[in-house]
Amino acid sequence: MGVIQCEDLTKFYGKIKAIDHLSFKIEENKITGLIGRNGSGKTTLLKMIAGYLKPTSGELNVFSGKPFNSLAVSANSIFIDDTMTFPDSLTLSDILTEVAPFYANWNSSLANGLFDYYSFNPQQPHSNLSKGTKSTFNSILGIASRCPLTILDEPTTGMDSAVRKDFYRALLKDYLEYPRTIIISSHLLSEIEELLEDILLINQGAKCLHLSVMELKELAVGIRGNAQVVLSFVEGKEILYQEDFTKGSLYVVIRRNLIEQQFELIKQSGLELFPVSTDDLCIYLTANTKGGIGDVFSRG
Amino acid sequence: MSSAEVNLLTASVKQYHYKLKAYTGLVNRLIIAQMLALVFSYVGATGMMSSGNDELTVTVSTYSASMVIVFSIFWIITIAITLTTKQYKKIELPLVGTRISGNLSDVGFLLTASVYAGMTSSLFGVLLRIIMYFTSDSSKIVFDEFSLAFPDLLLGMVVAILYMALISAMAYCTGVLAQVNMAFVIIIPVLIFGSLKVYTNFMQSVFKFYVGETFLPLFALKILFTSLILFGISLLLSNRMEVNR
Amino acid sequence: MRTSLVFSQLLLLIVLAIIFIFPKIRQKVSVYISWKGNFIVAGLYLGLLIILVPTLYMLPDKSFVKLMDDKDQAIVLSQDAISSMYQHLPLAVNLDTQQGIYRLSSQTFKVDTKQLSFNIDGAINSGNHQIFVERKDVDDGEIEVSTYEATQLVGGIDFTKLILPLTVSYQNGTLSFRSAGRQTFDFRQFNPDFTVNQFKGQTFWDLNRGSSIFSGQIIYLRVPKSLEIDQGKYNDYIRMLNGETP
Amino acid sequence: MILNTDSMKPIYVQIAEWLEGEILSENIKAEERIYSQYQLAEMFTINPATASKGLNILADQAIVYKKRGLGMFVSPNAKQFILSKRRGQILGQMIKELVMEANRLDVSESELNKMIENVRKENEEET
Repeated sequence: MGVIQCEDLTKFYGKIKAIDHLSFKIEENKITGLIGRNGSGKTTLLKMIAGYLKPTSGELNVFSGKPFNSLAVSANSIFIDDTMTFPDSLTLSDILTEVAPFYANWNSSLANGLFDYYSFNPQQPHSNLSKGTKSTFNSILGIASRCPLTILDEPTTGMDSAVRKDFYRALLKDYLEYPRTIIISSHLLSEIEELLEDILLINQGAKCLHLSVMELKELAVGIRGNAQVVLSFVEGKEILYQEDFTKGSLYVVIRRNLIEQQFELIKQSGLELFPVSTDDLCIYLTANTKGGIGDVFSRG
Repeated sequence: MSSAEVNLLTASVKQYHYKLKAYTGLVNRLIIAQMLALVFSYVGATGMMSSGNDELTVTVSTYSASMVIVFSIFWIITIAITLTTKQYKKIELPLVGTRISGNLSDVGFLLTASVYAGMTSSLFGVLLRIIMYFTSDSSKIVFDEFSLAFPDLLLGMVVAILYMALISAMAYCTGVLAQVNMAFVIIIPVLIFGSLKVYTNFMQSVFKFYVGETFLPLFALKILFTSLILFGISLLLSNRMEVNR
Repeated sequence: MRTSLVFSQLLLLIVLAIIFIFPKIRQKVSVYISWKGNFIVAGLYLGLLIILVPTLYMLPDKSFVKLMDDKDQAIVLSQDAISSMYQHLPLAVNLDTQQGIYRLSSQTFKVDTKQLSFNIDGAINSGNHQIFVERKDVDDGEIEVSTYEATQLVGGIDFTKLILPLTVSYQNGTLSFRSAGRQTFDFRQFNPDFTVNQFKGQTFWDLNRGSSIFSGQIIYLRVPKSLEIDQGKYNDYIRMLNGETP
Repeated sequence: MILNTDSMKPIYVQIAEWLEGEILSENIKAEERIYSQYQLAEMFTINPATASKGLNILADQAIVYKKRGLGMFVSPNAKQFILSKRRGQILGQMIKELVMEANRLDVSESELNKMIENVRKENEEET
C-alpha cells in the first residue's frame, strides 16, 4: 500500500511555481530521502504532505485521504523542522510531557533516554536553544512520537557530526524496532544514503528521479582519459556531466546502462572508470547548465 | 503501522490543556493592567461632583471598579488578537489537530481568560472598598454602595464575563480577518466608519442592543448568540487557511 | 476635575502602550517562568481577591454616611418650615422639635448695656443666614443665642451635622457673628460598576444626582424684654418675631 | 556483476564480503544461522533493504540458504565455495589489474614476483 500517493501535484505561491506536476508514490515503512537543491520545493512538498499547505492542483493522498487540514493525517504524522516553536512557559522537559498525549504511539522512555543522553537542561525553554541543539531536541520528538508517517525536514541543521551520527543511529534503531514510513529531506545525500532505502530527487519542483539508493549508486559511471578516445565511446549518448582537464584529458559522466557492454573495451583503451558518488550524481542531475562552475571562469 | 484514531473533540481538549499551560503567563500582563487601573481608580476617582455656596464646598468623589474592568477588556482584546497571529498559530503545529481544533481550543482559552478576567476585575470593587475603609475617614464614606451587596457582586461578575466573551470574540474575529487578508482591517472600518452618520447610527444601535439591555437573561442570550456567530465566522475563515507558509 | 480626567486618559494610553510593547520587552529581558509558576501566580491572585469578599463583610461597622432621599419626610418638613419662617411671623414652628432641623450651637450672654447692636462678618454678609429675634417675657438680663441648620444634601449625602456654626461673641452691647471659615467637605461614594448599573436601571442615578439642598444657618436670639435693639445696616437679615418693626 | 575499479564498493557488496569473511574465519560456521537483515542494519547503521540485498548476494551464490520462518543459514560447503570463488574471480581480477599497473610502471615480471614474495614473507612473520 502506498502511504503517499501523488499525481500531477502542482503548487503555486501567487505566480511562483513551487511544485510542478509532480507524481510519485511512497510505500509503507520505507525510509525515503527527499533530495534537492535549495529552493527546489522540498519543504513545500513536505508541508503539503503534512497537511499544512493546500495543493493548487493535482492529487495528493496520504493514508488514502487528502492531507490538507485533515485530522487523520495530523494524528498519524509528525513534521519536524528547525522552525518548530514551543511556548516559553514550557521547559524542555515540560514539552516532552505535554506533547506526549497527542501521539498514540509516543514512547516516553525513549524520549527521556535520548533527552538524558544529549544531556539537555530540563529547565531550559526551547527558544533559548542554539540552532544545533534545537534540531537535536526536535529530532527527539520526531523519533519518540513513532508516527506512522514521520517527516523530517532537514533534521540535522546545525548539529555537529557526532550528534548527527547519533541521530541517524537512533532513528535507524527505533525504525528497526518500530517500522514506519519516514521521509528525510536533505540537500546532502552522502550523509544519509546508508540510512535510506529510496531516494526521491526533485529539481525546481519537478521529479528528477525516484529509485532505490542501490540503483542510484549504479546509475552512472565516470570515464576519464584522452578526450578523443572518451568521446568516441560516448558519441551520441546523453552526457550528464563533462569536465575538461589539461592536455586533452576529459572526464564525462554517463548513464551506466548505456555503456555497460563496453566496459572491458574501455579499460583496454587505457581509460579509467569511476563510480560516481550519489552526491555528485544528484548535483549533475539537478544542474541547470551542463558543466560546472569552472565554465563560468573559462568562458572569459 | 497502526493508525491512530482521533476525534475532533479530544484533539481540541488536548490542545486546550496545552494552550492553558502555554499561555498562563499572560496573566502577568492582566495583573499589571489591573493594578494600574486600581491606582487610577483610587487616585483619580472615576467621577466627581462639586457643589456649594460661598462658605461651603461639598465634593463627592465616586469610585468604582469600572476602570479595572475596562483595562481587563483591553487585555483580552490584545490576547484575542495575538492568538490569531502566525507566530502564535505556529505553536499548534507540533500538536495533533486541525484548524478547527486549533480554533476551538483558542475559543476555550479565551472563554477561560474571560471568566478569569471578569472575576478578578469585578472583585477589584471589593479591594477598592477595603483600601478605602482603611485609608479614609469613615465619616466621609457613603455607606450605601460601600456595603456592596453580594448579589450585585455576582451580577457584576457574570456581566463582566459576558462582556469579555463578546469582546474577545470580536477581537478574535478581527484578528482572523486580518490574517486572511490585511485589507479587511482597512476595508471594514472604512465601510462602517466611512460615513459619520452611519458610524453614529451603527454605534448607537450596537449600544442599544447590548448596553441598553436591562434584562439579564436576554442580555446573556444576545451575547452568547453574537459570540457564537463571531467565533463561527472565525472558524470558517481560518479553516481554509494554510499554516506555516 | 478636568485635569484629572485628562491625566487618567493619558495614563490609559501609556498603559495600553505598555501592554502592547510588553511581550517584546519580555523577550529581551527573558525572564522565563514555567507554567507551574504562572499557574500558582494566577491561582494566588484570584484566591487573594476572593478572600477579600468575606473580609469586606466582616469589617467592623463604622459611622458611615447614609444616603438620604430628598423626598424624605423630615427633609420635606424642614424645607416647609424654613419657607414658612420667611412668610409668617411670628414663627409657626418650634425649631428644637422640628424634624430635619438641628441645633448647631447654643450660648448665653449676660447683658452689659441697654442697647444691643450687631456686627456681622463680611464673609457671611451675603444673605445666607437669617437672624430671628424673640423678646422674652421677663427682663432676666440674658441673651440666649442658638444656631440651627436645616438638612442639607448633596447627592443624597446629609452633611448638616458637619457644618460648623457661626462664631458668636458678645461685648459692649455688640453681638458679633463671624464665619467659621470656608468649609470643604469631601465625600467618597461608590458607584456600582457599569456592569451592574446596566441592570439597576436609571433610578439609582436619579436618586443621588438630583438632590442638592443648600441653606444658610438660622440664628435664634432670645433677648430680655426691655432690651433696645439697633438693627443698624443689617435690617434685611434680622427679623423681629414679636411683630415690632424697628 | 561488481564494478571493481575502485575501493568505493556499494555498501551491500561490502556487507556480503564482510559476511564471507566471517564465514571464512569461521566466526559463523556451516549450518549456523547468519545475521538477519535487521541485525546487520543495526550493526552497520544501514537501511535493512541494503542489508537484505547483501544477504541476497550470498543466497544467490548458495553460500547461505533460507529456512522458512527461521532465517538464513550458512550452507555446508560455504567456506569452500567462497575460497574457490575468491581465488578464481576476485584474485584473478586483482592480478589482472596488478599486471596492468606493473606494465604501466615498467615493472618486470621477476621484480613483480619478488615483491609478492616479500609481502608473503612479511605476513608470515607477523602471524
